[in-house]
Amino acid sequence: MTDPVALQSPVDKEPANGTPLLSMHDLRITRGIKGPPLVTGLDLELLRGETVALVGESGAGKSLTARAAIKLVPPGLHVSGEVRFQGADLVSMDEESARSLRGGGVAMLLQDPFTILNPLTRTRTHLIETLRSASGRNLSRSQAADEVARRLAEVGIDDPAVGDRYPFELSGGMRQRVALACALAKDPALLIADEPTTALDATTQREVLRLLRSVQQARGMGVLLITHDLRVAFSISDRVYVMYAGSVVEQARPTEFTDSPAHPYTVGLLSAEPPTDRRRKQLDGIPGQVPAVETVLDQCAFAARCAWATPDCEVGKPPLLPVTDTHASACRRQDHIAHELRTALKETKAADAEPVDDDQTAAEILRVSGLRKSYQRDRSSWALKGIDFTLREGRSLGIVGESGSGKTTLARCLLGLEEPTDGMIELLGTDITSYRGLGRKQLREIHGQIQCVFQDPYSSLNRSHTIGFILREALSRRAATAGPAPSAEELLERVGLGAHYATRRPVALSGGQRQRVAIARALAVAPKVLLCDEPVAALDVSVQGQVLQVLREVSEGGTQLLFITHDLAVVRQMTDDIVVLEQGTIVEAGTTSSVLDQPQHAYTQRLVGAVPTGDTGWLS
Amino acid sequence: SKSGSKALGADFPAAKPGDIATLKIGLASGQGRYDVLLATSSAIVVNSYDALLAWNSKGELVPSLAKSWKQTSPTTYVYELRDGVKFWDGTPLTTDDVIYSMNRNVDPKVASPYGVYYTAFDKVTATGPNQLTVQLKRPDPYWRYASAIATTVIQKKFALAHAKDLGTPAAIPIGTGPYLPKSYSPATGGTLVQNPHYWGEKPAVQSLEFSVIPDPESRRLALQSGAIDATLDVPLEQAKTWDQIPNTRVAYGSGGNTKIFSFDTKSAPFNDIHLRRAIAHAIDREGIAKSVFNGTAKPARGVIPPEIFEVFFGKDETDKWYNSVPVYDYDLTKAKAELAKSKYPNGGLTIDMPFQASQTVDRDILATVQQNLKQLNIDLKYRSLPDTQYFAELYRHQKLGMQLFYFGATYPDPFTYTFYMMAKSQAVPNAFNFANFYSGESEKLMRIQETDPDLQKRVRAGAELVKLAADDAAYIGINFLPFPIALNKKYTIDGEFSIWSFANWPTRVRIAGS
Amino acid sequence: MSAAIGLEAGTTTVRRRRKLPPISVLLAAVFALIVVVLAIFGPLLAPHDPAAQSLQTGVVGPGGEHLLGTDHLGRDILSRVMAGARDAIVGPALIAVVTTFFSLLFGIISGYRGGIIEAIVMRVGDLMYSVPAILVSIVVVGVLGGGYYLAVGVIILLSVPADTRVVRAAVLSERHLPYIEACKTLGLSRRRIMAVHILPNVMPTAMAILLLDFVYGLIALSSLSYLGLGAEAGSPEWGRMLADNRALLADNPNAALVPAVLIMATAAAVTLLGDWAYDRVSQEAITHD
Amino acid sequence: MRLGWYVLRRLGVGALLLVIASFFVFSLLYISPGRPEQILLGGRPATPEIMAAIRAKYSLDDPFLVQYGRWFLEAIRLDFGQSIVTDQPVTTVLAERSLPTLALSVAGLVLTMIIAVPAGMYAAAKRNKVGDRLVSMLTLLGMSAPTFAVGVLLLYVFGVALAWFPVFGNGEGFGSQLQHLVLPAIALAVTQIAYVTRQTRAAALSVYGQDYVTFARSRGLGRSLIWRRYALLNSSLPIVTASGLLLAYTLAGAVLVEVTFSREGLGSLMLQAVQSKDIPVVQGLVAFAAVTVTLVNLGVDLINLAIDPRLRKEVIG
Ligand SMILES: Nc1ncnc2c1ncn2[C@@H]1O[C@H](COP(=O)(O)OP(=O)(O)OP(=O)(O)O)[C@@H](O)[C@H]1O
Ligand SMILES: Nc1ncnc2c1ncn2[C@@H]1O[C@H](COP(=O)(O)OP(=O)(O)OP(=O)(O)O)[C@@H](O)[C@H]1O
Ligand SMILES: [Mg+2]
Ligand SMILES: [Mg+2]
Repeated sequence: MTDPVALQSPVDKEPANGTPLLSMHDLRITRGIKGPPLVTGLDLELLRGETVALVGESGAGKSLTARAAIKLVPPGLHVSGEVRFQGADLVSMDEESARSLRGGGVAMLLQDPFTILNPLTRTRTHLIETLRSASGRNLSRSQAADEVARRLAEVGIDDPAVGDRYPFELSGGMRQRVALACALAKDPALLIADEPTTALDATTQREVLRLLRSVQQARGMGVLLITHDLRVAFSISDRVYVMYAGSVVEQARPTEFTDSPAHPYTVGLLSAEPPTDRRRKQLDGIPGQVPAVETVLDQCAFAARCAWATPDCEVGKPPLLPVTDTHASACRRQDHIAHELRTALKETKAADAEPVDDDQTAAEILRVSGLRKSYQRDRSSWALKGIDFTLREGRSLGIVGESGSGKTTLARCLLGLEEPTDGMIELLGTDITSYRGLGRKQLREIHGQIQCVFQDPYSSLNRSHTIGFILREALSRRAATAGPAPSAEELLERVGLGAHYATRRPVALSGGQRQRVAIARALAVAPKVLLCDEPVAALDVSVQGQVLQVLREVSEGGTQLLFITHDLAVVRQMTDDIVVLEQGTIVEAGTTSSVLDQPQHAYTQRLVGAVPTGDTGWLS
Repeated sequence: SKSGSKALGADFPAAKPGDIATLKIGLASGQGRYDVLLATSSAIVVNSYDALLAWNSKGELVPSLAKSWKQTSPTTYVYELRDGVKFWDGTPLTTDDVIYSMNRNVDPKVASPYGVYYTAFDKVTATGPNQLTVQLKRPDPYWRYASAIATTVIQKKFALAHAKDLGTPAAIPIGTGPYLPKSYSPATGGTLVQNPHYWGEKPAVQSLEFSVIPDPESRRLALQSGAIDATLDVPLEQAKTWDQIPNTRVAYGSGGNTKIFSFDTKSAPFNDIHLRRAIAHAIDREGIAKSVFNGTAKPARGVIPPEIFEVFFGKDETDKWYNSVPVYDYDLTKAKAELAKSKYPNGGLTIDMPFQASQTVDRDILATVQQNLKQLNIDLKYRSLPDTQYFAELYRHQKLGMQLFYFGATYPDPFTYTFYMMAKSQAVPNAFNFANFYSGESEKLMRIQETDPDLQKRVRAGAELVKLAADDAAYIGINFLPFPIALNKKYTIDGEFSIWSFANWPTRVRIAGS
Repeated sequence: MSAAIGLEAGTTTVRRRRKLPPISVLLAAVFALIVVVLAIFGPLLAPHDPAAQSLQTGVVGPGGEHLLGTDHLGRDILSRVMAGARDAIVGPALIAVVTTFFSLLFGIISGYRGGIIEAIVMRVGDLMYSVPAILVSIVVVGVLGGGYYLAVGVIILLSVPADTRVVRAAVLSERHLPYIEACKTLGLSRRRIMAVHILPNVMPTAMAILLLDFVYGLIALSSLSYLGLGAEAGSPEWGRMLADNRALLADNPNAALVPAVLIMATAAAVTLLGDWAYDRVSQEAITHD
Repeated sequence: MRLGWYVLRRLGVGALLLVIASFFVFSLLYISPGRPEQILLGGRPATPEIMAAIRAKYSLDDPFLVQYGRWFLEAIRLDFGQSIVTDQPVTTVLAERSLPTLALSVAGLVLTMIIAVPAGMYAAAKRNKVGDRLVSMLTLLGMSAPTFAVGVLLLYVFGVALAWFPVFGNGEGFGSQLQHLVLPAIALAVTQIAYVTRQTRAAALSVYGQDYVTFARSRGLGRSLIWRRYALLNSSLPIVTASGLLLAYTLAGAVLVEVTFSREGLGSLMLQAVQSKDIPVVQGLVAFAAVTVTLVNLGVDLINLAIDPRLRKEVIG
């Protein structure tokens, strides 16, 4: 059911006949009919050919809202309010009509390319089954083959052999393309893309987003893009909705957000994003945590974390009030604080780049030379192909690279969790290439000198023990030479958590808090080197800043950071020096600012170019 | 008898003339080889073969293939074969066949358990066209029974031709009996049809269908549903339930089996006669007969059922003898008095006793005795052992202690009991004198029994031995068990029914008159 | 069936959190408690001596002095099933505890340390994985004639490899989690990591194994008893009672049916409790929205 | 090519299992108290000469390893010797007895599959609703009911009280055999159904929560296509594995069922042979069980290979 109207020029976005493609009014989603709400009173409108982004932190209710637009809300959840697609009410629609609407009317693309395709059937089968159910007739073999090739070509896959592959034989980016082809197979009028690039590399992300935009423009299709990345949203969409705790707090065109932000939360988000181009003096996100939706039904959900909040904000839920005809905000005080918001945003932007001195003479802490690692017994492939670098006293080193470039492997070799195949690692003059060869006493010393923080906050703490137990256990490993041991409570204070957290278990902590506990655990033995493997990659931006700030303080306190990340903005904030890893080799090294500002190697240039900038030019 | 709720001895209604197409018979187990000498039970094979002699219901020897026999010297027996006997295939029975069949009993290649009856056998020769003379190595007054138990005749020619697989379904020995197998499986039964050349009276039942139903409850259900017509494997401990099968008559013929406790008289603690007697007094034999055996059994006095003696004595004399056998009535005062005289005046004894797992009835007997002995402060612990293991331990003849077993006579003569249970020669591994009961006196009686040419003297010696053992409380007979049969009420059995005439019971099945 | 198989069954994606256990679980708990009380105090609580006979009366139906009637020796059925709880429960409990203990031991060591120990455990497991325990028990117990505790031993022996695999799988999913690597970087000893860090986290699995093994043991042992290979003849163990009293179904069906129902109810109650507990414990562990 | 190696390797493991199992059982029989000749004598009196003759006839006096070695060499040539109790060749006995057991297990498996898979799928679809609760409750009961108890109950209700079905034996002729098969097959299947239903439900639930199912639905694919190609296909690995285990375990269940219904099959044979120390038959049965287990597992793995391309890649490359 190709809609000829949708093929019109995408420029004309006014509702031609008054009905928007998708409209939601007072959408509420609750757990069970009477259960706690997850989405409350949400209004949203999407016109033909328009790209609208839905932005918000994890748990804000973005995915549920998207699912409501295609009537695929998970079982056990209850939807009420109004959801209309091309005027037809989805909430009251029966399953059979909804099914006929899906694919042709609305289609959806999910976040994780690794689970989105049926693992047991070939790529081609996915496409054919969708095409068949679209046309309602049987395609002949040759017709099908042609059609598959054409559809794959549309998403930039020119190799027809891909059709014969199984999903597990394709890379993440390829899978997302195949999925896109499937989603487009019935030529939908509206495509919902739920974080289609979150699981992908920055470079792949840019390609997929480009593809999405070109397809959207070619077909004049409506797109509802869900993302937690404001810059991605700004660079691709016509309008952006910002969600917080189950409802929309601000809605505007991208430029309006940066020029005249009208909600403190948006300002908080924008300023929490670490900049790529300069190092900021103070890193901080939004203080506090996202509240549970049911606790803020009758107040401004953001009030508790808002610097501008007054007691009035806790009386009644503020509606979305127009600022201009394209801009609306759910802040009651927007008129009063508009100016302050603007200056606050400007301030963070203008914050001084902190000068970094380039001292390459300080004492060597850690030296890695010729490090090679293969996981295969027959050495058929190498995860690390010869790494050399030096970490000096008082400096922190960043290690960047795409997924699979060997960052984690390097970290694990340094920690003795993997045995290097070849090469040498020297920590404070001790050869630690092979931990196995070390004596008991030496091992104990080494363990007191190098510690780590991992990516996943949810499994880096043992769920069976209290925070206090975990920290005290770590403290028990502290060497006598490391100076007087702090208490567990003191450690907690050092990472910005209250002493009362000692009695809690990890379950009761948010991701950011857990990461801080993990840092505290590492600090318990007062290590010389703290190795961080993507410590904030799993955290929301509003929380990232807090954790990064703690780490920065750590590095200023005499511990050298070895900071692994794929996020160039973060590495800029945290490190003095940087090495760039590509498939197990260092392709570029130098001070962070010089490498990021004047990348020499093509790979580095590609990495730098792939960082979302927040303007439309980024995708062209 | 006192408990006498149920009279022993089976009376069937009168027969009506007419043929029975098939009689379906249930068995508790398969019988293995189709060869009398090697089969693990004889329920099926007995219908296919004849021995030289047979028994009547009372247990008297009667002619079978031999129309007459006589003993011409202490070691010589002469048999006259019946005329005109034919094998299934129509070929006549010859003395050669009989000689061959007899010799099989002592052929180590056959390894027949029946060889035990042939220990005195020396040789057999044809002394006339229809006459055979058996020569023994030494006088054996019990040889005559061997001619009824072990001397079944098969066709020599066929047997020689199938030396390798004789007895398997592929090579069933040819015999002279009333029925021959049409199909046969060693484990699951078979179908037998009439032998057209049978020398005896033509039976009413045309064919016999045997099926193996190991589980007694299934067997009962099979009877009830008419899936089988008859079975001899009636579990006596469930007789009450079986008696209630509406379409079936369960009859209890006279048996020959005795449930017996033995005490190892030669080692502690049971070398103490007062302890043995105390235990004997504490066992409620009537209760067991009534409850465990549902009144189908009779409380025992001694170990040999009086019927055995009736073959040799008159009824009066038998009764007299029987009443003189020492008995330990169920009497706790007496038991305690005996115990007081023993080395365990206050009890405090633990008796550990194995029993044969397949004898489920033992479990109930022991449960009862356990309760009985509790009153003497004696703790009876019992545990079941799989049959193999049970026999292995029992026949090792060590640490015999107290045992519960049943003893069935292989032939109707007191000797079959007294010899195996009371001879000194049997107080060894793989033999049955579990009480190690023997003394100068008993051995003297045993000698008479074994060798005295005078039948009456021998039997009397046996009778004396029974009294001796009872007085000594070495063996305590618990109950005399009947020989049961469950038969669909449509049918009846012509004549008396007892364990001795069991061999040919299917030939005597008739349609029941109303 | 081996205990190991039922495990995957408990997995579901999202679960609702419940404050109070559902009524079925409460009932199951009450019932299990009753069985445990009977197993400990059964003979004391029984209205009659379970071994006391009344040879003169024999079988009587339910009612009057004997609530569930008597068996063919006039023994009180109610008292026997109460006293039989111990025989019925001890073996399964032993199986559950010992199997779980060894599976934990081997599972954690092999899963965490890998190497030769793991290789041995895995190869033995491969070999024994699909060997039906009941069948082997029939052969072994039947041949050796050792009875109840031999059967218990055989079942333990055959359940350990399968359960070890389950524990090992749970350990493997923990082994590479960052918190374990953090322990290693802190230089904690292997023994400490296994005992203090891995053990508590495989407890939900251990709990599931424990209860499943109990149920499995209950069914397997009563099956063996039914075949005459398990509990001692004449013992009031439930499987044995059912076999022994089959013939009484016409006169006093309780004698056979009550033990059968008790076996089923106990197995069902424990399974229910196990499912619920496993859900609860593993859900607590993964709660992070 | 690699598949051939894979199969060979698996068969090799099976052969190893067979050798170990047969050796184990042989030793067990050897050390266990009680001797076959006593079974043959059946408690009848015997003389030492007779015992010696029987032992000689069955070579029971040879050293243990010689006995095992002889058995093993002959077993390789598929000659499992003769039953001590019946003198029949073991292969003949097994062949005769395996048919009823095969019929039983196939009937049980068919019942299981046609009931359990739809029931499990249904329960998953009706997750947490009344239908699911009901299925789960029945499943719980089924898993808790020992096969023998179910057998006894069926026997009395449908065999005795209602007299709809015969109460014992195998029956003769197709119709009668089928009639005789009904109750035993149900008794055998009850536990299996419960078990497979549970597995299916769990598998289907986890599949149903997967992104690819959501994605398929979002493309408007038909309900039946999603059930078949997505839910069923992706759940089939655990279901196939579970069914395989059931087949491998059939013999264990068959013992109970065949004893209860007095059927002549491998199960009842097993019990009899074990109790009568019929060494060749026990050995033959153990070999049979090991071969079945190996073949069933191999079959399951091959089916899984056919279903799952990832496994295929791992194994065949
Ligand atoms: N099936 C479900 N049952 C119950 N609660 C759910 C379900 N799915 C989501 N939720 C809850 O609803 C809330 C919003 O979820 P949603 O997936 O819409 O968030 P999101 O904004 O997409 O977050 P993310 O960025 O992490 O994807 C969360 O708190 C989540 O725990
Ligand atoms: N345990 C392992 N066994 C085999 N190969 C591995 C193992 N761990 C990593 N590899 C391979 O080594 C290479 C480097 O992986 P590594 O995890 O070090 O990359 P990374 O840079 O940390 O990637 P990411 O950003 O995705 O975390 C990859 O090709 C990966 O597939
Ligand atoms: Mg989401
Ligand atoms: Mg990594």
